[in-house]
Amino acid sequence: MEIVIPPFDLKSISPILIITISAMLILVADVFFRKTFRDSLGYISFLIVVLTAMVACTQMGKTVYSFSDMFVVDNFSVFFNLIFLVSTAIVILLSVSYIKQEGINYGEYYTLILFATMGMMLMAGGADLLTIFLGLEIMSISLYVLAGFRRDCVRSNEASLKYFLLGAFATCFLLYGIAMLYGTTGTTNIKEIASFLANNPSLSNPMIVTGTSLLIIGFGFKVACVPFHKWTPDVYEGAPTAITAFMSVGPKAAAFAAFTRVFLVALPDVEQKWSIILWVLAVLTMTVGNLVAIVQKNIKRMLAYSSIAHAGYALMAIIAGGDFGSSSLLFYMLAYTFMNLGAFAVVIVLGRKGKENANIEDYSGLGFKHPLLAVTMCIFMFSLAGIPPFVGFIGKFYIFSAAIKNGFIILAIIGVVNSVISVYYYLRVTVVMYMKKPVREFAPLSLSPFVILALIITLWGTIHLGIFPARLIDLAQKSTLLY
Amino acid sequence: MILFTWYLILSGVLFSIGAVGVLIRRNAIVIFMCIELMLNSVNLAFVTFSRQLNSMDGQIFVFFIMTVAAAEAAVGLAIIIAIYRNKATVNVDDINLMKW
Amino acid sequence: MPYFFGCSYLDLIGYVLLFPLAGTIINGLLGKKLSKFVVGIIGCTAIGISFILSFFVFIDLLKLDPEHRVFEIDYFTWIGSGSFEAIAGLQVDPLSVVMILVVTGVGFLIHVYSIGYMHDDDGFYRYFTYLNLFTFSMLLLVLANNFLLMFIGWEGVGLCSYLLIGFWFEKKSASTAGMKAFIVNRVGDFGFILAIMLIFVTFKTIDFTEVFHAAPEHLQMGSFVAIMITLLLFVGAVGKSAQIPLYTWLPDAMEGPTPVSALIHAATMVTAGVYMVVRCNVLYTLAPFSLTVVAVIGGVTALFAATIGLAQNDIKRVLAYSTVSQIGYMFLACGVGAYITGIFHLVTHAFFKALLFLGSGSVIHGLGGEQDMRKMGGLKKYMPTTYTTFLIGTLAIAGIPPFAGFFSKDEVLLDAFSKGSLFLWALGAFAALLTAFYMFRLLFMTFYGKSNMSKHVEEHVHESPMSILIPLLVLALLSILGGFIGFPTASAINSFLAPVIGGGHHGMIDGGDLHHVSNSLMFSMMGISTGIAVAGILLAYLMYVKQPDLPAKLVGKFKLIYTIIYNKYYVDEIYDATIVKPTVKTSFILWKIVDVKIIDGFVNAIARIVELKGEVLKLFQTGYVRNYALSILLGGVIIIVCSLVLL
Amino acid sequence: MLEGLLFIIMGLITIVCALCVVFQKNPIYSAIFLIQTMVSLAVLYVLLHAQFIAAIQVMVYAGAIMVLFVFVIMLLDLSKTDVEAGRDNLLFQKPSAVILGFILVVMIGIVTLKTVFQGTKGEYTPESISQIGNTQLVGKMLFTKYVFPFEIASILLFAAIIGAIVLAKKQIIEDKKV
Repeated sequence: MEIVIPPFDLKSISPILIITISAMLILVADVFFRKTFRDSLGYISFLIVVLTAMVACTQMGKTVYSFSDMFVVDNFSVFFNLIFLVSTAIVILLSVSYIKQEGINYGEYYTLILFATMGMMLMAGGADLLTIFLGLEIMSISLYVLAGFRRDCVRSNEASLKYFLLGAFATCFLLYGIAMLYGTTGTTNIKEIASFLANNPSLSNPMIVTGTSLLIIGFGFKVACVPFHKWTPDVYEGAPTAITAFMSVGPKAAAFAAFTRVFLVALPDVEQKWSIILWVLAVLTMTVGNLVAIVQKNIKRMLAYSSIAHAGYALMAIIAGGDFGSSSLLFYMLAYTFMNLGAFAVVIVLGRKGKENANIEDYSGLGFKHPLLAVTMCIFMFSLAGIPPFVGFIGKFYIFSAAIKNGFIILAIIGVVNSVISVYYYLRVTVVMYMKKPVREFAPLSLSPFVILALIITLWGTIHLGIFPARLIDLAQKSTLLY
Repeated sequence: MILFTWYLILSGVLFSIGAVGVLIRRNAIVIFMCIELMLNSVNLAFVTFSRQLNSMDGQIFVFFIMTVAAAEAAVGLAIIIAIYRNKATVNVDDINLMKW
Repeated sequence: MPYFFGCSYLDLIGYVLLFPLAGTIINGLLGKKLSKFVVGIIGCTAIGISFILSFFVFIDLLKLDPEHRVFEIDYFTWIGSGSFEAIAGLQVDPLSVVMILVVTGVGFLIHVYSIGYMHDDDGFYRYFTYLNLFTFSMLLLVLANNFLLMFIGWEGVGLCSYLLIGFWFEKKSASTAGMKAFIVNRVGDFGFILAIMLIFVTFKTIDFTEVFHAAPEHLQMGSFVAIMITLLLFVGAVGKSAQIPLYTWLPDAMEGPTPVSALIHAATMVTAGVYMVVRCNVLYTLAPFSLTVVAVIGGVTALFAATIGLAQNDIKRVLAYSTVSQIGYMFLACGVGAYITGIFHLVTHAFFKALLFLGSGSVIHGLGGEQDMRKMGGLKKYMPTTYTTFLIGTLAIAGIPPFAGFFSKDEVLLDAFSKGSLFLWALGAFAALLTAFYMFRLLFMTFYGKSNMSKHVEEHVHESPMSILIPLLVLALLSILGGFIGFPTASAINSFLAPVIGGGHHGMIDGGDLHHVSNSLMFSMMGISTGIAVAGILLAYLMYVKQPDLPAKLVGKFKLIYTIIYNKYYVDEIYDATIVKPTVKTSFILWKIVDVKIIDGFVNAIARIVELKGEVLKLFQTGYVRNYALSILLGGVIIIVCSLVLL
Repeated sequence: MLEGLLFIIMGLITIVCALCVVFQKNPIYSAIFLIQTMVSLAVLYVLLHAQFIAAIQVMVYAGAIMVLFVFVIMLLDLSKTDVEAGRDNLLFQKPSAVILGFILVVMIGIVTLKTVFQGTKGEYTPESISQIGNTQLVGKMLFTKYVFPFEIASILLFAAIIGAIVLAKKQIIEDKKV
């Protein structure tokens, strides 16, 4: 028997390669040259991510299937890769001083973050359910560990355990769904599933229907949509704040990338006829997220619920479907990356070792003590609430218009109502900052140059992309799966 | 051919047993074992489909699922050990500091 | 100015926006370190230059012939690719120029006034920052060339009003009022944004010129889409312009400093809704049903708010309800298709309402913060200038010729009668009577009669400083003369604004053009409205000036004459018992029950329900991992069952 | 026929063992029953002509992974303390779990029985597999078609090992230095 190993198309996976190899090198550097590299690991990984982003940019504009159709590079995956890399870069900047302050300054931290990023890139570029699954697992396993990275902290342990048990549980459903799709179509390749379904009506086949539902559970868990969302607030609260920031953005985008690819490419008729079920999920997700966020006292939990609500908006983009819908999803994910990471950056700046100061009341009077920081926070809150001229507004407007355009008017109305509700709790943060007397003295801020850079990047994204979104929208429209 | 259907039903039964186990057990390790049980049932489904379709892809998938299961086992057990060190319990009902 | 040679002022329209923004930035960043004097100068200069520029723009626009008085400057492609396009730019046409003149002009006076009024406040620089930002947003709203840009200004105005109303946040009522204003505004914005999306989906563009150009071909007269768009836009207008049922934030908003009330709640922000409806007149004309809704809501609000105004004792609250009522007039005019009349009333209202608010501010300032009218009285001799200007303002709002309010209100009523219906006219006319009554009640209670002030306050009463009085005098002058821009037979504003109405090229509706109305009708209507105003004033005079002290004096001295006089008053009493008392009672009931209990209660109830829902939903988050797994399984099973059943 | 009989026997054993995993109080027994389940599944894999999978099921799954479980249970000394003694404070958990599990079984059963399998058939019939050899075939596929996922899997394991070490390490050397 002759074995012909297919050619390794290294060019198409170059971003993944760079990330993986450098992750390993960082580990090596941490182990063997600890003294030399100890403080510059974060700096190095940041540069690596920037480099990777540059390499990823060069991949724009072509569609290449490689490794016997296991992996694909197209504009869609490149756009998502950029989202992941931006979020990873910002998170690394946020982490540098944070992990020192928390006493968890180990090289493994960066290695795992880079591995998680690599997993996300696999999810976005996976052209086979197997690749998507493996990517999801690499990402999840890294995150389980990162969530529990503060080993001496019970809350961190708890977050890690909850995330792990529920994540593994949800993965089983995902796998069962994949198995059912495999059993009925005879393949796990997305393109082949699509062509099989094009020839055989899938909706009459109960096993495909069930398999798809199971996939919804699996992906729904990762994007934290109701009723699979419950891990989110607990895990977000317990995890180290920098990791919470990471989890709220990157993995969510990755899950949406896989979700979109599977549903728009492999199961197009499902995407259309299932809109009613996704519709209900989206409405539930938005509403529950926003309503519960109102009564939260801890800002990390509040942001967790808000991220659930935002998942609802993004789900709306998938339901809207078509060119418009998927480009609005792309735009929104990037917009959300900037504004949400920015909000978490402020939370990190205000945190202390052993004292996170994460209760909203702790922000009382911030507007007088640290006016610049408070203004920054306000901008992120307004952007998250969808108030112009910030990027969140354009993103929401884009999604809602897509929904209206494709006939989901009621869904759009519910979305708008929800964004009205959401103003209430985002505004509360600003109210507390500007309209309450400080409850106690603020400790000096832990502002390192890295965090400042992160704040500048996120602010730039939030404001600049809000006022001049034209080019990004252009890019997003060129990056949809259905050109 | 009929037999394959029964293999699949067996897999479904195992999956449900595992799921129920996750819901009703309080020992984190046992919950994890129930998850392994669910993974096994998925494997059975894959192998059955693979045989039914005369294709090897399902078996390869099982191979990868086992790899993932091993990875998850390593991390999961490490997490359980970490939490046991801090709280001296593996009862998931006692591990609910964060709620509401 | 050589610098501007060869360059029309129209090209400089961007600077009208730039200066307030620059003022915001300078004051916001450096204000803490600058002295109050400098901060004030910066704030005022920014708006002052804007005003001067606007004025020159206005002159330049007049030089063009009427058909070409639309000028657009595009700055950059905001959103532009494929099917989704918007170019950010500014639009100068008669309508926006009138608006920027009002905004910067009145705004400038209020800025000057604020220097004196806010002088002792710690947040002086914060105040001027917000004030400039507010003006900037309002100008952006007015000058925008597309719906989305307008929406940015719209939100910015809402945001700044929240900051300004909650300015004295140490008072809990102030910060709640600010929050309330913002959230109620958001409810309105919800309609607005949906309308924009619908416009975008229907027309594939959100540019004003293109939308209005395409509208007659795209939309059937009275089609569902047209009605939906216009009604949703109107929801936005209702929120911003404080109409039924979203007006509750405005009276509460009186918690802010008085000049803020003058700026936000008289001259600028609340008029945004009217401006928007007029701007979209092409769309509204295509949806007669929506126009009816606009007219009825406007008319009913005018009357409703006026009735509530009768029962208020807080000087600023009376003015607040009168604002709601007057805005109702503007919508009434728009609703019957007399858009220009709506803008005319907007302009005159800006003058006299700013005057009244600033006057009341002067009173409050003089009395050391007292706002309850029952604790005032007899202030005429202490504050003569304030009194005179206030009197002018009151006469103007009551509609006594030749003050500004007379012309515009008369025209609103005339249009309501000739283009609308008797019912709408009756609403307006009755509201006019009430307006005259409660405004003079306010005047009499404050400036006439004997003093009800406490000793301590009475010792300190003083006339306000010049920085407060000068704006009052200017505004008083405008309130006297402002009406003549719309003088019935030779209406300057009419001919100036006419091209804006009906998209400028179709002329489907003849604006506020009065040619078809006979002169006799016009003059008789003038007579009637004057009569109504006078009646209201007399009634107030009887009740609040003559009645209170006369009986008490006479009863003791002459029994006989007392009886006669008593009998004379008996007429009054009947009058009182049959008309006045029931009205006042109704107004009280309206206020206490409809306003406070029902509408306000409703708004609060929604907030509470939302929070309660959150509290209840929160309980599902038990912290038990097994429970979470259960919800995953439950959700999964439901999804599978549903999908199997549905598909 | 023999195959059917074997399936019934092994299937029943599997189900019983699986139930024991769930309902045994002592975690060590649960673990042992899980091993038993896995071994009987391996028999079923052999019946399905998946010899390689059957082999690694026993070696990797039952042999390695489950030993890890047992090891941890011993390490934490959990068999002595019954963590689940005492009343379940989630009253509705058990009944609703059982009901949902039952619905799930019924649903999967119905779905399986109603489905007509018409998926694209592959080339690997039991006969052709036995010609080449199951293990050899798996090996070939892993290094041709599945070479990319195979490499990925190695990174996955690597990440897991790092993670496990980070979490379970008692004292990190760094701590001493600081």
